[in-house]
Amino acid sequence: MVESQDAKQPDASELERYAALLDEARRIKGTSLWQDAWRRLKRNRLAMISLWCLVAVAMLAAFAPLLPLQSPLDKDLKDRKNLAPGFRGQRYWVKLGERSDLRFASDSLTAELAKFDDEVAELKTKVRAASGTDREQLLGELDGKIHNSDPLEKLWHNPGSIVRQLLRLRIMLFGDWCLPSLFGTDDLGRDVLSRVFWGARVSLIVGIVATLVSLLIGVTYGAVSGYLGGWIDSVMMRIVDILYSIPFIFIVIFIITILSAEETKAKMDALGINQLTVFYVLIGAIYWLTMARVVRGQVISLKTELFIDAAHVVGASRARIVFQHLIPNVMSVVIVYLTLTIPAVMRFEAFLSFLGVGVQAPDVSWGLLVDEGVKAVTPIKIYWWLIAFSGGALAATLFSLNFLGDGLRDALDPRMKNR
Amino acid sequence: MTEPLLQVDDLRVEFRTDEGVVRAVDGVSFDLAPGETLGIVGESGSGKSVTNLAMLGLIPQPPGRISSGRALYRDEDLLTANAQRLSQIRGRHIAMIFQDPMTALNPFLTVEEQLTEVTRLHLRHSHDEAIAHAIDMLEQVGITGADKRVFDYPHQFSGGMRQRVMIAMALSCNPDILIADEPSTALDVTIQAQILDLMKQLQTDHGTSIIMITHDLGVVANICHRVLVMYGGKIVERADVDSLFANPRHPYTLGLLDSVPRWDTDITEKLRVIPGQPPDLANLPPGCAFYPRCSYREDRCQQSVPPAIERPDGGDFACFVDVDNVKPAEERT
Amino acid sequence: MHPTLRNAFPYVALVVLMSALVWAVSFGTLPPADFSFHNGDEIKTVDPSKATGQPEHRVMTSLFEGLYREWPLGYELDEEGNVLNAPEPDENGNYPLDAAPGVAESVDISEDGRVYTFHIREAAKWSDGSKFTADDFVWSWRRTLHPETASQYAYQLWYLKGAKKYTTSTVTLGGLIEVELSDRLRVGQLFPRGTIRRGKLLGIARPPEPQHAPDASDEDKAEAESEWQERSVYLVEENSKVVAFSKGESTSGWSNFKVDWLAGSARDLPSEVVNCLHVLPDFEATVGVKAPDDKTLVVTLQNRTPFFLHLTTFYPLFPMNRKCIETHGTPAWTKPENIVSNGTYNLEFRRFRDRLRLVKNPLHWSHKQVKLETVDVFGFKSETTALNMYLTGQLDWITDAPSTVIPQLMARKERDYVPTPLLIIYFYRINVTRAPCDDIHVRRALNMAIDKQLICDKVTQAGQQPARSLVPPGLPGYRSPLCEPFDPVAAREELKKSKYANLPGGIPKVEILYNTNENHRAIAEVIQQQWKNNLGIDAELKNSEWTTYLSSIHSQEYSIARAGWVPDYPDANTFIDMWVTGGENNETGWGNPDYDAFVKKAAEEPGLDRRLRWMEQAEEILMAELPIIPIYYYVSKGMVSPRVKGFFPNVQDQHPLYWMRIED
Amino acid sequence: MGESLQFLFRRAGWYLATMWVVYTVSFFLMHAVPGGPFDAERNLPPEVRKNVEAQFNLNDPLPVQYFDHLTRALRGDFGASIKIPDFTVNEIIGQGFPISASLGLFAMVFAVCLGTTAGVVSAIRRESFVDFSFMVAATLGIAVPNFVLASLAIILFVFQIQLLPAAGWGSLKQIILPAICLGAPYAGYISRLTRTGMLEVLGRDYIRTAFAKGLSERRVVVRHALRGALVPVVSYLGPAVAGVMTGSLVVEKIFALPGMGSHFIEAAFQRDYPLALGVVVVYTALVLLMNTMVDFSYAILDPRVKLGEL
Repeated sequence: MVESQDAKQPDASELERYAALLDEARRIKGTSLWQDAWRRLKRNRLAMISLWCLVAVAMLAAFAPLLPLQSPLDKDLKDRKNLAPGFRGQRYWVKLGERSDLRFASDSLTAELAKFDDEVAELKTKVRAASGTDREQLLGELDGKIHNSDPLEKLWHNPGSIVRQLLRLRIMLFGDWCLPSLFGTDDLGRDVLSRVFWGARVSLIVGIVATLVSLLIGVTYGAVSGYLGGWIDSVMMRIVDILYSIPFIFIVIFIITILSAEETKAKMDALGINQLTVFYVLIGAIYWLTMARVVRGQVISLKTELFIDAAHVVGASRARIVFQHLIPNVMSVVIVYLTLTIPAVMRFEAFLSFLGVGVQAPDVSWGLLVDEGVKAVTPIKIYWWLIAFSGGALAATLFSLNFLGDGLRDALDPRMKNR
Repeated sequence: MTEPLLQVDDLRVEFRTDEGVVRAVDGVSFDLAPGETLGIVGESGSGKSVTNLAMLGLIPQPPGRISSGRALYRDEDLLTANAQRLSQIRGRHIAMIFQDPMTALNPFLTVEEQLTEVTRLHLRHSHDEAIAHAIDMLEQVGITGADKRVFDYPHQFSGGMRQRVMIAMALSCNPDILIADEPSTALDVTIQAQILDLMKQLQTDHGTSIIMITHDLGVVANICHRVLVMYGGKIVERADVDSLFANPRHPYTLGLLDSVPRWDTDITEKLRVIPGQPPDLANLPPGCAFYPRCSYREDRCQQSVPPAIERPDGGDFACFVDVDNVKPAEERT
Repeated sequence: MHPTLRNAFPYVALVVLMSALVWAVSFGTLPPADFSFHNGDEIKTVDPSKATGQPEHRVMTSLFEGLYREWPLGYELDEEGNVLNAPEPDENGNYPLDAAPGVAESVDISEDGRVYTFHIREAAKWSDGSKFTADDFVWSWRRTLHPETASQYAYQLWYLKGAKKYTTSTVTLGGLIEVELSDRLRVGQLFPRGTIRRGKLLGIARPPEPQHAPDASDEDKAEAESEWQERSVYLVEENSKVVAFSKGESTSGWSNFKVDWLAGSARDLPSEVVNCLHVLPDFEATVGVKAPDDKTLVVTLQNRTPFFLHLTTFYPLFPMNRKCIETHGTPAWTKPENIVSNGTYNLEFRRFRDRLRLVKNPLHWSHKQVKLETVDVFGFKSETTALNMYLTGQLDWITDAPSTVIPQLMARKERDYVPTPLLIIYFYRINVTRAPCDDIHVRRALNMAIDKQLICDKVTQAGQQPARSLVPPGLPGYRSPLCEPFDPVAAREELKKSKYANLPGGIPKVEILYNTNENHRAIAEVIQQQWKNNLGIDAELKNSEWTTYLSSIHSQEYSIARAGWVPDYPDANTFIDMWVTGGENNETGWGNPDYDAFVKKAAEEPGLDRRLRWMEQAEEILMAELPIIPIYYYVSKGMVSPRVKGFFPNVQDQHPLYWMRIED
Repeated sequence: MGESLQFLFRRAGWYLATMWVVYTVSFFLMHAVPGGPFDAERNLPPEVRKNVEAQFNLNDPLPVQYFDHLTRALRGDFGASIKIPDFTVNEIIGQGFPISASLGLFAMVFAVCLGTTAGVVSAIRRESFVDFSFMVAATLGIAVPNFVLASLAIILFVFQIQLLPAAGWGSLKQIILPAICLGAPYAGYISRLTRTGMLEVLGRDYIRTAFAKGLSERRVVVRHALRGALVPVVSYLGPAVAGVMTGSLVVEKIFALPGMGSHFIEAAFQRDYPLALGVVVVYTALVLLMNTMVDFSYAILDPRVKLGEL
């Protein structure tokens, strides 16, 4: 019935058999595991709702420039301070560029933008016509125009080229029209609705990038440590222990401070790294510890399984074994852990904003918005809309992540399902 | 025949799973006389464990559900009894032993704590009485130095010893019925024999009825009086142990018997294996569940479920085919 | 592990918990004080030589008393503390303050305004009952000035003749010096000190000057320099004998050092070097403070200093008890059980980061006029928490109401939040060494493009006044020249005049640096928008935590930075003199010889009125060249319970406890 | 106790090494940050600055400062605080730590009681409404930053219902609100851990055995399942307790508690080097101590675990 399992010196047919086994293992553990999981996940209503929520949030955030939103940073101190959410009253209706202090042509962004484009085009033709010092002079003027008078830059902070294209598209689609301040305005007269949307971009990027960084470091570290075992494992795990016992808020503050010093900052700018990038790479570099431990544990238990032996026998290199065979099999645990890390990172970002070392104004993040919102909740006067919407968005996202994480755990670990 | 101690009638248990509703137990009826040892055999997934767990209300609900049936213990339906009454019966009147002694004992508690728990609950023993009783029980199941070892933790015992502890625990309250769910499967062969001997011994001492769930026909031959063969959630054959071995009527029973090595046959003859996999209970074929694997199958087997047919020597079986007069498929051509 | 041990575990845990509970609750069995206030932050120290900062000021003025003390003009009390005459507020709701006698009963000021003769009050006593003498001041000021005390506010005493040289250990050939030998009884203790030897400095023998490697870092150079200094041997004439002293440990071969002799006093070198700790100018002979008798203190100033009496109300000039400090040492003498002070209150206990409790000093000469018996000074940090505690009646006075709710606070029916103008300026410092702010036209344009009125009305909201000058209004006799008002059109015109107007790439970006704070950020964001909208100039915002922010400013690594300036004493000079070329607090890289000249003239001017005019002329230059952009003048943000009387809002935001009383 | 002692000794050596590494990293990192303790809005005259820095040996070369401070620290003396000259670092920590620690204990008791109860109930009533609402609450507890929670709690319990005092430390009433705010995220986390652990354990064979013995559900859960379910909770509790006992900046700030948590941030921000090092060392020591406690707890919870083998 059962073939002999004695470990013999593998001959050719043995090798073949192992290869086949390996292949099967890859198939079973790889593709069908995921398909299976996906099938199971689809049956979990809560998890699916969460998944779609997250996709929606991510899409809305990614395409926020395309939505008919007000400017997230244009402050109207004169007329629109601390408006409560709602439709009542004319002042909730805002056209882009209508604030008189902007001095836009006919108080409209589209008009101003058209004017600006015309002027630029005109200058360009002039430049083409001119020559010599005249040309130099005109080129200077053109450059200055583009840098200092672009109306888009007055309503959106440093839009990158993609964002700029999206904004242009949005203006083509919607013109000056934008949604009224459904979520009210803050104490500087900015539209909360658009701030929540733009804040989502930063928060999600921080959450995702930081988590990916932690994933990269943690999984590699844990897998290597667990796979190699022996003294290397103990040394590597001791290092994790040490890092665990450093109060890392302390470290974060210092590193952020060191990196924000002018000299370092200039150097990093030259390399194209901005403050925000550093910020989430740093958070990611902190959150990898638990991941490394989890992965190591998994790898150690997987190591003894047959298909790894098979890989050995077939002669796969160590690196190949770790990255091709071990890590894909650890992924189920890792994905579940990911959905726990993202909320933690976002919460941490909020805490750093509370301390004032987080995202720099005028960029917004949910953490920053929540912090601002909480300050507007006092026993004397409660501007509830400042905390409710940003907090709600943050909470909804984190809820979704949590339920999705639970769903994924159930889906990836069928044992749990029947209990 | 004396009044049966336990009478199970048309028991059906379903599980809701991702793949659909699984009918794990599908209309099982049997009874158990006092002092009798009833064997239930079948492959894994044939519903033998679920039947017994269902009687004691140990099926997790959901996903499980008992859709019909009765299980009368001394005229009291266990399936409709409330949780409190069930608790009183479990351990006191009907006790269970499980397959894997390595996991069936709580690793966090001492043997003493686990043993005395039952007697203090059911027999209202005082602390000291309970300990004395526990030591006594351990001695009865053959654990030496029981007065010391009673304070040890399960991980300090070997597998066989743990099964002895389990048995001691099950018999602590001197129950009427002992349900042994593959008590020896996980043990070494030598230990298996010891455990079975022990059970036989204890049965004679205490007069307990035993339901022995197993897939090992050797165990059945060794210990049981009567046998139920289960397949696909149904009882396909029942008979006295001797008649069953002498004259199996169901192809599945036949297959089971053929797959056991026997000392009286030619050693060079290859063992016969039942081909195929156990049935997927979520997608049972309309006719006989054994049809796909059966060597004696006929077309009608695929269309309707064969009814139970009385065996001449008592008991019954569920098959259209007379296995004695039909050649198995592989020999037909 | 044995089962019994295992089972005992929950009980152990329970015992630990119960004891924690008992401990935590035992903390709070304190009767409440008559009056409690929130002090903004924990005070760092009660040592007058060491203290810095506003929260310290509020405690120190109660715990100690200087020669003079701040007093509302026209506020008169009788012996028992009954109000004879209540002072009158000005149109802003502020009460003018005056320096009134404190430990000193009166003062005689010489014609040239440089010699102050204080007459110490007969009734003045220390809290241990000992008599107060003029010499206590001499000793205290000496302690503050002594380099080893390392007082950060030592420079507040540098108005005294010779004081700066004493702090900086600057000795000159021919000068009288004091040498402290290394024979202190207690190592590492400041005062009591080792044996002091006095004499005239005849010469200094120095080892060969260190040669720096060409690639040596500044730090290495500085180190070599200081080591070189350390090894110097001082040749002092003591009782017409020459004695050699040195602070350095290695003076071997010193006889070959190069010796600078005082002209015509070259002598033979003594054979041995006496090891010493400090070589300082002779305090008694060179520093302008003397106590001819127990009750007379004569102070000689470097220059005429019209605000000197106000300065004596400031804690760096407070007296300390010599015996107390010599007995307990530093910092042990500041512990509540040790401290001996001379103010209206004594320190009863001090719980770090919670509160300190003051009780009335029954030995103080004015103790009958002091009405609050016990006072709790809370030192936690959050303004919101303070407001919460105020609103629930746990506090009677909070010094800083959170700015988010100021419009609501102003509308309260209790009328307990009434902001009054303060002598504090909020401004933007500009690094004039960086593009584009090195261009005066850009700076002027930036100034004109800020709508300061809008910021005051809609952002700060507490009745702050938009600022067009550096020196806030409210100083008698001084009239500030003003810079241009908000005018976006003129600002754009001005910008066109700049050399950056038509440069490729447009006008370079600027960066606004501010320390982490809700208000600073809001203001910076609004200014950013106004510059972008009105001028097209891009401003990046950068916030740093406090110390990093300071360090960026001190090392001039910023382009535009938010700043504030709180005066040490009520005089325009404290605002004006910092902007001289290379001044320590200038930090903009800006300098103007005319400005420096006016500041110098003002410092030397004996005529009080003329002095102000010189300063006005200096400020005019500042407001034309704008190395700073004034934004607004502060207002007080304190809230005080209506039952508290004698609070007297004033431009200096001073609220000593000895003015206050509670009337229910 | 022999094995435990041996275990402790083996650990101690390793802990000292860890603490040394943490100390060293913190020391150099801290000095690498721009700005020093004597940076103030009003610049010090250079001569005064020199005197002031000399007092704390700040003008010595960094390695010299490091060894000076390290040798003193090894004797348990972290020196005087730079920014709070009236107190030594030891005094400051000595005053603040007990407060943080006892608040942390209350928070943890709250978190553990609430968390395990909710987790157990959720696991038993899996996929019921109760389970769902506990999960939502737990997720909220984890997701809501505690400065938000604290602010809202104050509005609600201090101003709307007027049940509790706004801030301060000393009476039971003053402890309740901060302990809850501090404990809430932990409660959420613990309940989720308990739930998962419980589900895992409830599927074990020995639970079936216990039911087969006729034990009631309550007894099975409390006596047989809980211990196993708590193992993951315990390993989470170690670092969590250390974190919570060294205080929380946010909670201490909002409730005006004189604990130690604020020093972490404040000392770092103000460049009070000795104080910062002091709190870091205390924190690390506590983390290590808690890890040891966790290992002990494993041994207490699970008889199969031998201390000597950890």
